[in-house]
Amino acid sequence: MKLIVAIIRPEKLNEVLEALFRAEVRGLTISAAQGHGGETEQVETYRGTTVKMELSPKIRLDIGVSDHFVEPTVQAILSAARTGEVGDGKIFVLPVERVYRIRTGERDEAAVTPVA
Amino acid sequence: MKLIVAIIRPEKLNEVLEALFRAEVRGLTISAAQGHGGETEQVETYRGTTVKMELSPKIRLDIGVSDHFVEPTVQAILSAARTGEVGDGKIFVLPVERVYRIRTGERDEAAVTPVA
Amino acid sequence: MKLIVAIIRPEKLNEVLEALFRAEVRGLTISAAQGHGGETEQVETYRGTTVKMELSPKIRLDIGVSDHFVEPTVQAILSAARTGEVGDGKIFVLPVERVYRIRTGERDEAAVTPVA
Amino acid sequence: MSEGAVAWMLVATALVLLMTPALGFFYGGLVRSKNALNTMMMSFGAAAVVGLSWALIGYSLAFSSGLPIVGDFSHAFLRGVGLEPNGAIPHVLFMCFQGTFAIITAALISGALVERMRFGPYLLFLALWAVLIYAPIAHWVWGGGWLAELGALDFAGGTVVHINAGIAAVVGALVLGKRLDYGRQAILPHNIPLTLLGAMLLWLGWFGFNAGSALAANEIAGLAFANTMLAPMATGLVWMILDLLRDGKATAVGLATAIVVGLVAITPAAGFVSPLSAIALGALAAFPSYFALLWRARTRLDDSLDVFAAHGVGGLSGALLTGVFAQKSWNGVADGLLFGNPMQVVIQVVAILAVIAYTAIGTFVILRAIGLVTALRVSEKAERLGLDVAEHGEQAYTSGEGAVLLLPTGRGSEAGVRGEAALKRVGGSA
Amino acid sequence: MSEGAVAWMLVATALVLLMTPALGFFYGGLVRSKNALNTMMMSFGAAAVVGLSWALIGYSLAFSSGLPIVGDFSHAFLRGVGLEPNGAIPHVLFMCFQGTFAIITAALISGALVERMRFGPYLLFLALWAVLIYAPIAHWVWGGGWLAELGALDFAGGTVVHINAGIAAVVGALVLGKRLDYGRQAILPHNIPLTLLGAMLLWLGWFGFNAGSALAANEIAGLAFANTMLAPMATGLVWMILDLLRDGKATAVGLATAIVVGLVAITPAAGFVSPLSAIALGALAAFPSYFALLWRARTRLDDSLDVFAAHGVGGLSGALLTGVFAQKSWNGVADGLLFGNPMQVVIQVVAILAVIAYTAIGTFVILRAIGLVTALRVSEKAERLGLDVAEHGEQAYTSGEGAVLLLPTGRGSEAGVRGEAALKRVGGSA
Amino acid sequence: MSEGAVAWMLVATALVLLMTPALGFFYGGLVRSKNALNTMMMSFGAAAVVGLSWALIGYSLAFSSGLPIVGDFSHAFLRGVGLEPNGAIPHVLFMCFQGTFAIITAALISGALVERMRFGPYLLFLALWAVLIYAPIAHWVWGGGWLAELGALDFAGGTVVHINAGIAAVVGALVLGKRLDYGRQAILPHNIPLTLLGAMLLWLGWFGFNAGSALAANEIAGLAFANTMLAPMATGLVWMILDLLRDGKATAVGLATAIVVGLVAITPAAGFVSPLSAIALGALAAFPSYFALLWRARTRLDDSLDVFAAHGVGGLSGALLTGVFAQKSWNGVADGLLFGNPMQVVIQVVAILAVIAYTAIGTFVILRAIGLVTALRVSEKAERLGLDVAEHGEQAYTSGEGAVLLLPTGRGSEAGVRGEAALKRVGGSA
Ligand SMILES: Nc1ncnc2c1ncn2[C@@H]1O[C@H](COP(=O)(O)OP(=O)(O)O)[C@@H](O)[C@H]1O
Ligand SMILES: Nc1ncnc2c1ncn2[C@@H]1O[C@H](COP(=O)(O)OP(=O)(O)O)[C@@H](O)[C@H]1O
Ligand SMILES: Nc1ncnc2c1ncn2[C@@H]1O[C@H](COP(=O)(O)OP(=O)(O)O)[C@@H](O)[C@H]1O
Repeated sequence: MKLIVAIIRPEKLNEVLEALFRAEVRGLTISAAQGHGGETEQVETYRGTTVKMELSPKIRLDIGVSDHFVEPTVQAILSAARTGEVGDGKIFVLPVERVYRIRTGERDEAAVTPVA
Repeated sequence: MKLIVAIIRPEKLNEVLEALFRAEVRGLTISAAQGHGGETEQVETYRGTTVKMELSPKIRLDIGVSDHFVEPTVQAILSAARTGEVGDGKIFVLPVERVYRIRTGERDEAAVTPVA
Repeated sequence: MKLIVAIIRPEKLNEVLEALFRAEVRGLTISAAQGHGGETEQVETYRGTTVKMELSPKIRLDIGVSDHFVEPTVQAILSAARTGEVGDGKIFVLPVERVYRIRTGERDEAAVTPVA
Repeated sequence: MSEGAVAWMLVATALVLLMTPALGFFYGGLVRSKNALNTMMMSFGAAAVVGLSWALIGYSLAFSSGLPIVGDFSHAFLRGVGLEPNGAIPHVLFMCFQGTFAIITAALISGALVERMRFGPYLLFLALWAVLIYAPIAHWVWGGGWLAELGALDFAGGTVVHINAGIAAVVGALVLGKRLDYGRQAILPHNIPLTLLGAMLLWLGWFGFNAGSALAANEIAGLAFANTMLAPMATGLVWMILDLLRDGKATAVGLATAIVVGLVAITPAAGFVSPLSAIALGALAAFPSYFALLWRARTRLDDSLDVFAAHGVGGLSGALLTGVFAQKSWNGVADGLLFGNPMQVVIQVVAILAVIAYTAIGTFVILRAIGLVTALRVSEKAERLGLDVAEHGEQAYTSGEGAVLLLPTGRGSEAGVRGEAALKRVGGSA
Repeated sequence: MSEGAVAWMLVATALVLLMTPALGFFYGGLVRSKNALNTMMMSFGAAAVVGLSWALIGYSLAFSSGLPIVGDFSHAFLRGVGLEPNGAIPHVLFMCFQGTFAIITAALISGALVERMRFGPYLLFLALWAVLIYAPIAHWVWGGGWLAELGALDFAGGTVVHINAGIAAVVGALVLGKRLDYGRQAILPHNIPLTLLGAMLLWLGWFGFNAGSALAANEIAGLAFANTMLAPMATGLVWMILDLLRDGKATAVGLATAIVVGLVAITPAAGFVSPLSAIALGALAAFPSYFALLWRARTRLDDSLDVFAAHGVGGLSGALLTGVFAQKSWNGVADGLLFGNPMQVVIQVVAILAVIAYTAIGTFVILRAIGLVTALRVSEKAERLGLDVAEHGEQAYTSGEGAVLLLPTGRGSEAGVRGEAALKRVGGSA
Repeated sequence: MSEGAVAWMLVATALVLLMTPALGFFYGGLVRSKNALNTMMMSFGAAAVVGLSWALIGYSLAFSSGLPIVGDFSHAFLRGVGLEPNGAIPHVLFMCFQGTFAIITAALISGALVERMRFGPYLLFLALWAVLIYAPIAHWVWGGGWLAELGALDFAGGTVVHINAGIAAVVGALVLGKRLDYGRQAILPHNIPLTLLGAMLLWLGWFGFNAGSALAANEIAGLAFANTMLAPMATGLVWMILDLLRDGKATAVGLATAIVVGLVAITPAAGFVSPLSAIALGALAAFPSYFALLWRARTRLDDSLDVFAAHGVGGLSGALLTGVFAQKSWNGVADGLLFGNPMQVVIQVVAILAVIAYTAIGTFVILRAIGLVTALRVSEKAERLGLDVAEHGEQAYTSGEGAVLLLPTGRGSEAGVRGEAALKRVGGSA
């Protein structure tokens, strides 16, 4: 079992979801985030105050998958989230020791296999 | 040391916190998230545009615990967060190599033992 | 490769970013979070309803680093995020199996080395 | 007809109409964000249905001569409501001005019904309530009915509007039952600036409400204006002091509430008391409502946004204190207790009791009757999900993440793609 | 000069001016948050540039005698616009009142241009449009021009304001082209309470718009007021029913839209029809706009906030129905089809076609001309980033996280520190 | 008494009162969200305390005859303020109209005190300031005092309101000291739409402020209205151009600020200059305030929301330019420099200096005096936490997550449960 954590551009979310669903990945959790990397920083001005925004909006995806699903999931994200410009984001693959489905208490493989 | 990542329904947060506190788990971090799984998708309409909302609001909990606390923590979440309907969420248990308490610089066990 | 997850006070974010940039850490992702620990809880009143707020606002940082960067990163956060008062937060160091840079598809070390 | 009066009453009517959506913001800020739109729609929707039921029938029942207890149908469907003067203004404008009162009164009730009532039955309830409950009571007091005969003083609607709505709210809360989460979870206001916005606009509108009730641009309008300005200031100050005494913190929701309470209390008195009395009245009115609010939250009565404590109790304080502070030397109409006429208090009590009794029973009957035909409450699932999505298919605030276009044929086929993927779905991750 | 008229027209003018920023909120709530400020600025900015171009030239072209098709420059730069009466009010106030109409009409167009037009060219476009398109049309109908001669009825701007803006919006959307995401992603309103706020204030302002168009505080103002109150209620109710029939959910954006559509439709009719006709007119006007909205969303025409469906179609319905419901016994001016004068409908059609033709061609020419000099659209990158940051260097909602002070010399040297760090950057994590 | 005047002044008074909560939104949007409610409360609270202190004492000090430098107590506690005419309107309405000016002036100062001042001492400060500083100055200029004698022109409050508040703000900022984060972190506006909302409503209210200062519904009201409409448009346009020249981006906060600056600048001139002059005056007034804003942000003066640059400098520009552009042929009162009366500028300078001196010293003394009795600033901890929670026990925006009900006895015992758990707490995770 792995947890795939991906940081992507917000405007790519729909395409990434699309690609994941095509890859049969049907469970995931996302959250709003802000990232810093090589992106050019925006300068904003509020009255006399000029500021540089060091963080750009990103979306974080957390996807728990069984081992043989790691590769297709990563590939789906890599291809759907890419624009080729600096700032496309990263994917991290983390080891997971256990997974539970809260509804049933099922563990591991069973916990991430869709019900229907 | 483990990091327990749980995705739950927002309306269950209070009960889960309650259960965790009963289980002596007194440190945790939560954040807002949105999840996709087997839930029925809401259809919304904005003027001529009809959309299907593929994501439902969820809460993510991150709880760092020492090893013998994993089981009670998982059990507390499993029982408090369950409704039995699709969409109750998942729990992931991740291995952690080190933990620090920022205030003191203490490491590992010491870092997650409450001060009193 | 490690993923460093740090929970800090929101008002310390700027200092932490500063310290990280000094430590040559130039890629990271943050998100808004709320934490519970030993902090004193705020009491708020809305008309007849009095509530205790069990969660205080925090910022979560996720930083993927190559192994020899773990120590300087942790030290940078520890020193910049500390106030010495309860509630300064925690740092978790998680193992990572793989990292990808979405823009190029590069893996692992290459994925977290800044481009120029 | 007087041009000055017309000028003022055009404005006053617009201002009172503004109060109803303003109330939507006041209430909307106090609920959870998942019910924000529904709560606002309860006010915006009220404008539509009550406005129409008033124009078509309610106005006639309230303001045609008829009987002491109710008007007749002589003005139904706006018959005979034309450009001819009614007092100093065109009849049609008078009808509109009165209509705005019906609308806001009905909308006030929604504060006790939020976060759980179905929207369709709610609209039906309001349309009926405005005709069957509000119109007769308006007739009693302002339409030449029996309370007018009796000499009850109600300048702009302490009994007709506020006590009436406050009692109907209690009945509504009881008939509907409490929210699932009430008393079990903290239900916090999601956006207090919206509530402050509502309070600000309510105050603005209230100048139309009270000073407009002079139906002319004259001294009495000026007096009512001054009282409408000063009373809520006094209520606000006392409320902040009570808050500070209680736990050292003057709350914003508290001040917004206090302003409304002060406005409610001065409503029946606005053209009848001196400005100094208005300050006293506003200050006094803070106490009963303040403690009613604290008390209510400990009961099982889920009058969700405290319509009773603010409008019912505030209206009661105001109606009684009108009987105390009224001063013939200012209003040319009647003196109150303090100025040697204790009977006025008795008359006020009669008016109050009559309104309470009629609206309590009537509201109960209407709600139960609708409840026989269709469910009043949303399902538990909808309540949990929030009424914005469940009843209106919208969210107040969206970021658009994870929203997939449906339907728009001829442009891409995302919908199709997803359908396909769903069919092919055989294993994987969930 | 009449004091009552002055009193009312002061208020009415302020209320109509309020409509433009109110429109900014209405529109601003409907776009994505990354374009919220830009959308609001399109209205606030319109007030500045159109207000000035109107005062300096537009007013003269519209309201000096001149030719049947356009006025002359006799009032340019406010020459001869002083304190002397113009009708019942000071000339300078009349100029202001008319100016607020020019402003809101121009601002309405922005709804078709949002989320992609450069701000500078937009302001230039509005300034020119107000002078070259709006002013002549206003002259035709209200400035003693040929449509006035012909007997076209347009009480407060069905043709001059709404059809005009609706058609210009379509042209604008076509010239600009659709948004990158249009039809490919769901573009959802980011803050519907803002839209409701806008709708509420638009309604308030519209009383100034319609009842103010009586230019006096008299019966006709009262009639226009009543109609402006009742028509949108009827539209709102019908719209909610249509929504409920479609998918069981009455939407808040729908009701807000319906109120605007009802107001648009009653605009040309406000002082010409009876209140009961206003209710009928409002109810009828819901249908074409409702279905136009549904239909538009399936086309490739990115009239982003449906200016055409709401104002164009609503204005059409209103202008035609004015020809149907007009009633001399109420307005003293002319009867419509229902009251024995079918010719009125024909005249209305002529007026509508003339306005459509002129504004369509004129708007196209102006936009293309500006497009020759400078780009009308922002870059793709700016469109993706959002126009708030790209065009205004601001975000509507910020938490301040990750913002580093620049420039403020003499106070710390964070900027310096970062610069240094950047230079030293040699390896590490990115 | 004139009905038309009463009609207009009822509205004008309501509109000016609206400006104070509107200011709360303007300011509230500019602070960080953790201080949003406190900032709004500074305006809402001002309405309560200043309104009362004005009615009870301030009005008498300002508008009873008394001495050239201050009135007497003959109208204290509203004695002799009744329904009799004062000019064209009831005396009590005149008192209210003037009261709204006192309120907004005091509230303006809060912009320099936000995010760090304790709420109780703030309210006390305002109550004293309104009576001791505002009332005498109002007496000098409008109450028949020495500046009126001297012939100083201040139509609606350039000196009395804006310079006065601007200088008091600087003093307040200096006495309080700067915010902990000032100059060290970027402090960004949390919600610019709220600021735009405030700007819109301030503009609306300002029509009451300026055109209401004619105290009648006549030509001068019309003139003041037109100038109040045109001047801020010119300021806004110039400001956007300056913004574009600076870094290519016209900001929304900038336009909102510009509108206020233009309104401030036209305030003293509104009924004294021609509309064309108003446009020129508005355009000119943009420059000093624009650069004052840029300059201030680089200093150590934490006039947090730039009350000085907007109101102080804007008021100065306006008061001086009134002496330049005043035109007897329009106002029937006095000519300015451009029309052959250079002395008017000198008189204006005297008025300006007198106001600056008195308010600077007086404000300093009041604040220091209060500071002797109790702390003016919140603790560092409270400042970090945000004043909403620290001073008001509320948050502007809540989701309700992690909130646990306390107290409501008789309903579940969550509080109890938690208490228990706390006692049992022996090890585990933290
Ligand atoms: N080391 C890292 N740890 C966590 N997140 C990172 C890291 N580096 C980059 N990111 C995230 O990825 C985003 C893009 O990274 P960046 O290095 O700028 O682009 P690219 O991957 O295209 O070179 C950042 O905004 C940030 O959210
Ligand atoms: N593989 C996954 N990785 C991450 N989060 C998941 C995954 N599967 C489900 N979730 C989260 O759990 C929520 C409920 O999951 P779902 O599969 O629909 O319900 P259930 O667990 O009851 O079968 C989802 O909305 C999502 O937030
Ligand atoms: N076991 C834990 N797992 C995850 N987050 C934690 C844990 N303990 C504390 N935190 C986070 O750290 C914050 C501060 O923790 P706390 O224990 O109160 O302070 P300190 O670390 O100074 O003793 C909490 O608000 C929470 O966000």
